[in-house]
Amino acid sequence: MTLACAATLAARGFDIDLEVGEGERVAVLGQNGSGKSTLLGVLAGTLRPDAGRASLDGRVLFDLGPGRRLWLPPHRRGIALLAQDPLLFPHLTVLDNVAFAPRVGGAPRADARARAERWLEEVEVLPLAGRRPHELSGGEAQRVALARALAAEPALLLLDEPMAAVDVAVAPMLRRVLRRVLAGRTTMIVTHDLLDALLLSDRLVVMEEGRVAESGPTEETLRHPRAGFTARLAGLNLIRGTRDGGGVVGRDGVRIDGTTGDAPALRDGDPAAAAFAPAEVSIYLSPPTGSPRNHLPVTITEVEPHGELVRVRGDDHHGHSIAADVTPVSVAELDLYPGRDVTFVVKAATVTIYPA
Amino acid sequence: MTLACAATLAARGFDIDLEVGEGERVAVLGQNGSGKSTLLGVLAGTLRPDAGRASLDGRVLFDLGPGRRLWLPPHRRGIALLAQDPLLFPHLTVLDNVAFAPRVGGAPRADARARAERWLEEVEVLPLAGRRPHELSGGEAQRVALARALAAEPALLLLDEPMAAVDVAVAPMLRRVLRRVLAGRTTMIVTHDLLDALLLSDRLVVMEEGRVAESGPTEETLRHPRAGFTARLAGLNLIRGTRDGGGVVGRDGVRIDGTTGDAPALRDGDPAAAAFAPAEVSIYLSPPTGSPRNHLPVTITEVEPHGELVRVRGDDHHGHSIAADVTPVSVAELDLYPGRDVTFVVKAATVTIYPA
Amino acid sequence: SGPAATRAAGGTTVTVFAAASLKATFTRLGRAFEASHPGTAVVFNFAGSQALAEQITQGAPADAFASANEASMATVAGAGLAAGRARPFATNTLTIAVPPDNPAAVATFADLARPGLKLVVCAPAVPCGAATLTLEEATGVTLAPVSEEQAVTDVLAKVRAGEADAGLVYATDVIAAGDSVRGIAFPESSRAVNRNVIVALSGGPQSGLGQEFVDLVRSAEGQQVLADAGFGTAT
Amino acid sequence: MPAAAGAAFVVVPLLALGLRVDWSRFGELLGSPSSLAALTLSLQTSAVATLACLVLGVPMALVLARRRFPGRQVVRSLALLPLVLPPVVGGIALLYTFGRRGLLGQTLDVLGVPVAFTSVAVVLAQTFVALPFLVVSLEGTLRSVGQRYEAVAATLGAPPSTVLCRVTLPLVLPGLLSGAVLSFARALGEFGATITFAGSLQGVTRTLPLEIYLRQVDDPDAAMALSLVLVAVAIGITVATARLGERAHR
Amino acid sequence: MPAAAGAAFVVVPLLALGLRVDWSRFGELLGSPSSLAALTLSLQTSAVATLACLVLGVPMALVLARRRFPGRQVVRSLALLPLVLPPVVGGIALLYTFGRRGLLGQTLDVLGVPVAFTSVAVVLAQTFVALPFLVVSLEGTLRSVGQRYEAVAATLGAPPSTVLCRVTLPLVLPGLLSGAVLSFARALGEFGATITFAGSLQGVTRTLPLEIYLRQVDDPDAAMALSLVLVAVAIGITVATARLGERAHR
Ligand SMILES: Nc1ncnc2c1ncn2[C@@H]1O[C@H](COP(=O)(O)OP(=O)(O)OP(=O)(O)O)[C@@H](O)[C@H]1O
Ligand SMILES: Nc1ncnc2c1ncn2[C@@H]1O[C@H](COP(=O)(O)OP(=O)(O)OP(=O)(O)O)[C@@H](O)[C@H]1O
Ligand SMILES: [Mg+2]
Ligand SMILES: [Mg+2]
Repeated sequence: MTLACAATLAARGFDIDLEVGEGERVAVLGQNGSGKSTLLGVLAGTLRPDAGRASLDGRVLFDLGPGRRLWLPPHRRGIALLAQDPLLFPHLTVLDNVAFAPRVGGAPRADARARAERWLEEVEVLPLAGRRPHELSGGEAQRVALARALAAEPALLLLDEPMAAVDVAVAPMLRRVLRRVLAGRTTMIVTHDLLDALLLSDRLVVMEEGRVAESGPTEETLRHPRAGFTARLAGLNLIRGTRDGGGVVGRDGVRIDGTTGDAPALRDGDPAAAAFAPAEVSIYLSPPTGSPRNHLPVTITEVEPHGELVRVRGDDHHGHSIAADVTPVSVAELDLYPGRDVTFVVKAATVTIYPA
Repeated sequence: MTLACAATLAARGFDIDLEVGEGERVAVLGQNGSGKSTLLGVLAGTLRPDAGRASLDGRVLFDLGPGRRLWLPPHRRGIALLAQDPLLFPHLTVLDNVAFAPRVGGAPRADARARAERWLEEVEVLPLAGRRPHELSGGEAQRVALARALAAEPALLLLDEPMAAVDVAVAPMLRRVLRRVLAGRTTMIVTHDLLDALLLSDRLVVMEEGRVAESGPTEETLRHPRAGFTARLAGLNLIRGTRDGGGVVGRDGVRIDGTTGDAPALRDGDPAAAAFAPAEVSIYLSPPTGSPRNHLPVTITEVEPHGELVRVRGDDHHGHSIAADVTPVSVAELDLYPGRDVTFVVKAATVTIYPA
Repeated sequence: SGPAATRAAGGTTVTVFAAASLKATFTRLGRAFEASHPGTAVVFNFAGSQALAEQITQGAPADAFASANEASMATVAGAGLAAGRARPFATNTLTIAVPPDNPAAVATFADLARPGLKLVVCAPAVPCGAATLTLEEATGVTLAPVSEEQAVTDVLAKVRAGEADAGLVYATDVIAAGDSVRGIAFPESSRAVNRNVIVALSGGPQSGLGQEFVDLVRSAEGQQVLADAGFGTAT
Repeated sequence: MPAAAGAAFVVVPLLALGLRVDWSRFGELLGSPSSLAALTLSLQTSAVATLACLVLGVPMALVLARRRFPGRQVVRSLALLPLVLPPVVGGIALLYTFGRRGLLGQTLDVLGVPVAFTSVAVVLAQTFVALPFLVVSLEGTLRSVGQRYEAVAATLGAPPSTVLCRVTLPLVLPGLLSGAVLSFARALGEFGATITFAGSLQGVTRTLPLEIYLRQVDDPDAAMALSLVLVAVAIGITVATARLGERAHR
Repeated sequence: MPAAAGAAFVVVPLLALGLRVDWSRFGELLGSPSSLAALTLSLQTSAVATLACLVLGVPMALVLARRRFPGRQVVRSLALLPLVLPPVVGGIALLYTFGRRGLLGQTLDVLGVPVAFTSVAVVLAQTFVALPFLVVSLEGTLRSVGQRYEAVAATLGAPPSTVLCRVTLPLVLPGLLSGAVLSFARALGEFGATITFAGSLQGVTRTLPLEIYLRQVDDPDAAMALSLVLVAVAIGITVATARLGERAHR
């Protein structure tokens, strides 16, 4: 694998063991204070663990313990960290902030600036290039900081809540940018947003009280969350396949229509996946005729309470288990029980299709 | 009214004119750099406009212009500001940070601490009371800062993105706290989240390039957004009435079932409203029998493209205009046109019910 | 047990402003004065003569002033603050100071003009420098010092450190410096004699006692103390 | 490397000094009444002068760092002047001001407050030369700490005086302490202005540096030994204050 | 109010000084060859000394502010010592170090680098007394600026030397400038150590303060006038630097 890290930091109750594969993009989820920023700090080298060992692409980042005191300084790690606080250099203009890493990397001044301009353009703040950081709004600063981290083109990119301060209108654009630039690049992104996790990561790491509570392929983990924290958020329905017209066709022939929303443009035949929340699924005893595009005949396998609602699981005979959250009244009225054949109906407008 | 403010600040292209009523809670929305933080700074007195006049509860906050130079210093305004950056006092413990305002207000030490503990309890970080700010995670710091602002019990409370750094699991709790403490208190809250706006505000102010692009009652504005920015986010369906069992009964008898989700508990008869996105609405030519609880017979009044989808508006004969976003294929298949009678179907699981 | 303590006890105090070079001798004379005037304390202010003169003209409460040169005394007299005429009470002549091992083997005044010899003298503006200049003119020996110091102490410090091969200072200074430097007397020194003068001050709070102190300095007892320290007798 | 060179540049001369001192006579020298009187006086006057520097200097630093007014640069450089002024000239300037015939001296004299040639004069001279140290180092710290926390405190209802006591001063405590130490050190080492303005009266105005100066004439060894006492006192105080400062801040 | 009192405490004595100067003789005094030589020498040596302070002091401040090592407090207070040491004693210490018979002087002499009685000695004396000013004020600024930006720069691939040049130093520029100004001012006003260590020869080692001191003996008016020249030079330089500093930062 590319990145392996085991580290403990007693003062923060932090103790993790983690492996990330070549070009894998990892989303880190977890409650406030669960150790997400600590993990990133340890990897970037801004925080020194009590003991542990990490390596990236075969290079040892640190190896600390009884008798071992190896510590690669941050600048030799090839790891860029976009922290929660943008921390733009106050003495440099926005442009020079972004040009910092290219300059340090040895690019001539004009070259570095040109590259910085490209990155500023990407995050749509090029008009602010001449400003000083104290003249930026919170969200603008965060976007410049993102451009600065991206301009470093690191072997491993660490992003700590890159979208937190960004407005709703800008978020889709940034997500698109990140998706493009992170493709095939080993990345670790801390986020509180499931959609980000889904769109921007291959693997999910869920932290709880300084430990990795759950880790696995993003879709899989969001579909069948085990850790309490993930379960509270996720349980998504996901169908993988290839893009076809307005939807996704699964390898087994099942077809789900949806909208691409924020995700980058897809062409027919591109690998794609469709995601929809259980709450979006309606249950009919017989297929109704109406606007919803997706009718999935299933056999109910499970009926369980889920908060205010009831989660009904159905098997679509292609090997997909799909969840629907409905009100208890519906369950009673329709007389839903395991074994009954019903139709799950999902509006295309509520299905997100994204590149897989 | 309670708060009136007109101000210009040329350096930031800022020029607004605003009035807020007694006890009104205002949500401020807008793109990055649209002037939201500037507005809050001007009101709090940390930023001095070039010209303008503002008053709160009859007291003049500032009156600047040719020949007028009145400027009430921040500490005499009774306005607390929770900025985007938590800025906890680094030399004080978490507890003393929160006790700061009560102490300054003249409360004895023990008293102030007791009050601080209550507020820390409210935002669920009481166990961190003895820590120094540099020992907190990003989200923890933000919550402490919120407690500190609340402890000031100001005449006007300004909150700049109080939930941005807070994790998904904590957000509902904070929303509940805010809803309770903001009730009847003149407040201005900057947010990027529609749900926050809906739950925490009576009025919406949408800013664009330093100006108020749109302002009005929150629901109304979210339902019929005029400003481009709001329109891109909102267009929500909203039905007001009173709480009844699992739903809301409109004054005109219409009934919508839904879930209360994050919102505080409601009892039957409490004023309430139901909100659901147009994308959640399915269209059937005749009422189907299935799990969805809400069937609304409507006459189509409008069919218009809306991004990838088509927005279909229907009139429910009670005077409500309800929007549904469906795929173009559905419009063609079902042959939808203005004047046609159809049934709008909405799953209760996708309807948010909140106190009105 | 110092003068300050005595003053605090409510006795009379006589304040004497004296050149720093007189510290050792005047301190002894002060004790003698206190012995003969029970209930009276002598307080000294030792500093450079010119600084003292400046302080006195600015209204310092002094009863007597002993200057290491006549020029500074002229400042005080010119301001009309002297009670009577200033009287010489001791003289100083220059001597050659060399490090104890005398590395440059200096023996005579003429040796000081040897090229390559590191000589330090006082600047012409200060009394010992003025005397040096007088000697040069009188003997026709032209000195090329590497430094013209502001005070005798500065010259001594450099000789003591071995930094300079020789310096021109007062004989009293060489005696006070003990073993750390060696003095080489030379006959030409009598061509430039510096006079120390003393006067009681009219503006002082104890002007009368000041005069008595002046008298003590000029008495046989006082002259003996000064002679012990290497001062010449004033005539 | 250059850091070590810098440290060596300061330490080696002190070492050279230490090597020349006749340590066997050290106790006797220190114990002499005149040395003790000078040391006591030095510590007392320097402490009072440091206090005076705090009282006068903290407001000056606050005004220079926080207020914008025309001629601020000139005022700031005026505040720095005692640094450049040769201390002797500074002493003369003080004499012209607070001396019996000085600008203010006459008034003070009439009020029955004679200043020159008293311990008060020593304190004045020391304050005069030490004040810029406090002002400069505190102003720098105030600037780099910035005003954001002060703004937050104000929006929480704290009036300026409360902001000052509860936020600004605690935040700049390290700068304040190091400024105070610098001032104290400068006051402790002060010589030229004191001898000119306050004179050199044992027990009243003869501080340790003056005692050292006088001893140098008749007993250079004693002068060196006393210098080392001064050095030791200074080290002790700076180390103690630094400890205090570290403890105050995390 | 106390700020004004503080300012007055510094300004009034200067005013008193100004009032006593015979302005009609001012031009003549300034124009005299000895005055001009002293002024030129002072400016040159102070400039070189300031440079030396930067070269030695910046690394010292960095080490003190950024590294944690045992005995750091002691090293820091050693670095402060030239502040407390009466300058004359400092001069003697230098003499014992760089003098002909000093610890290092013998080596230097053998190498053919005579130090004593040359302008180099003046620079050494000035550097010795001015160094702590730079170290103290820069260390304070480094501490309050913190290390967060340095950490960011490192994660962007900048090696320590680059971080230093492109991030740390630009960030502390105000502190660096004010430290340099303090050092320059102190070097310009330096008297005791210079006279003791370097001697006083016109054009070679007699700086303006030495000239002032000498003049005071035979021509006090001239001394006062020259003091004011020193004051004017110092004001000019501090104001200019402050302007520069303000422009550099926003
Ligand atoms: N210097 C410190 N900085 C940050 N956290 C610290 C520090 N010292 C102790 N902690 C504690 O370490 C734990 C992990 O903090 P960390 O910043 O990694 O959390 P996080 O998962 O990033 O949380 P958030 O979502 O709030 O940013 C928290 O409980 C925090 O209180
Ligand atoms: N000192 C400054 N601080 C903040 N913004 C500034 C400043 N100077 C100029 N500006 C500009 O003023 C405009 C308004 O900024 P403001 O901080 O009010 O935006 P905002 O709506 O709060 O944005 P965000 O959602 O990113 O926080 C922006 O275009 C910003 O670039
Ligand atoms: Mg974090
Ligand atoms: Mg903002």
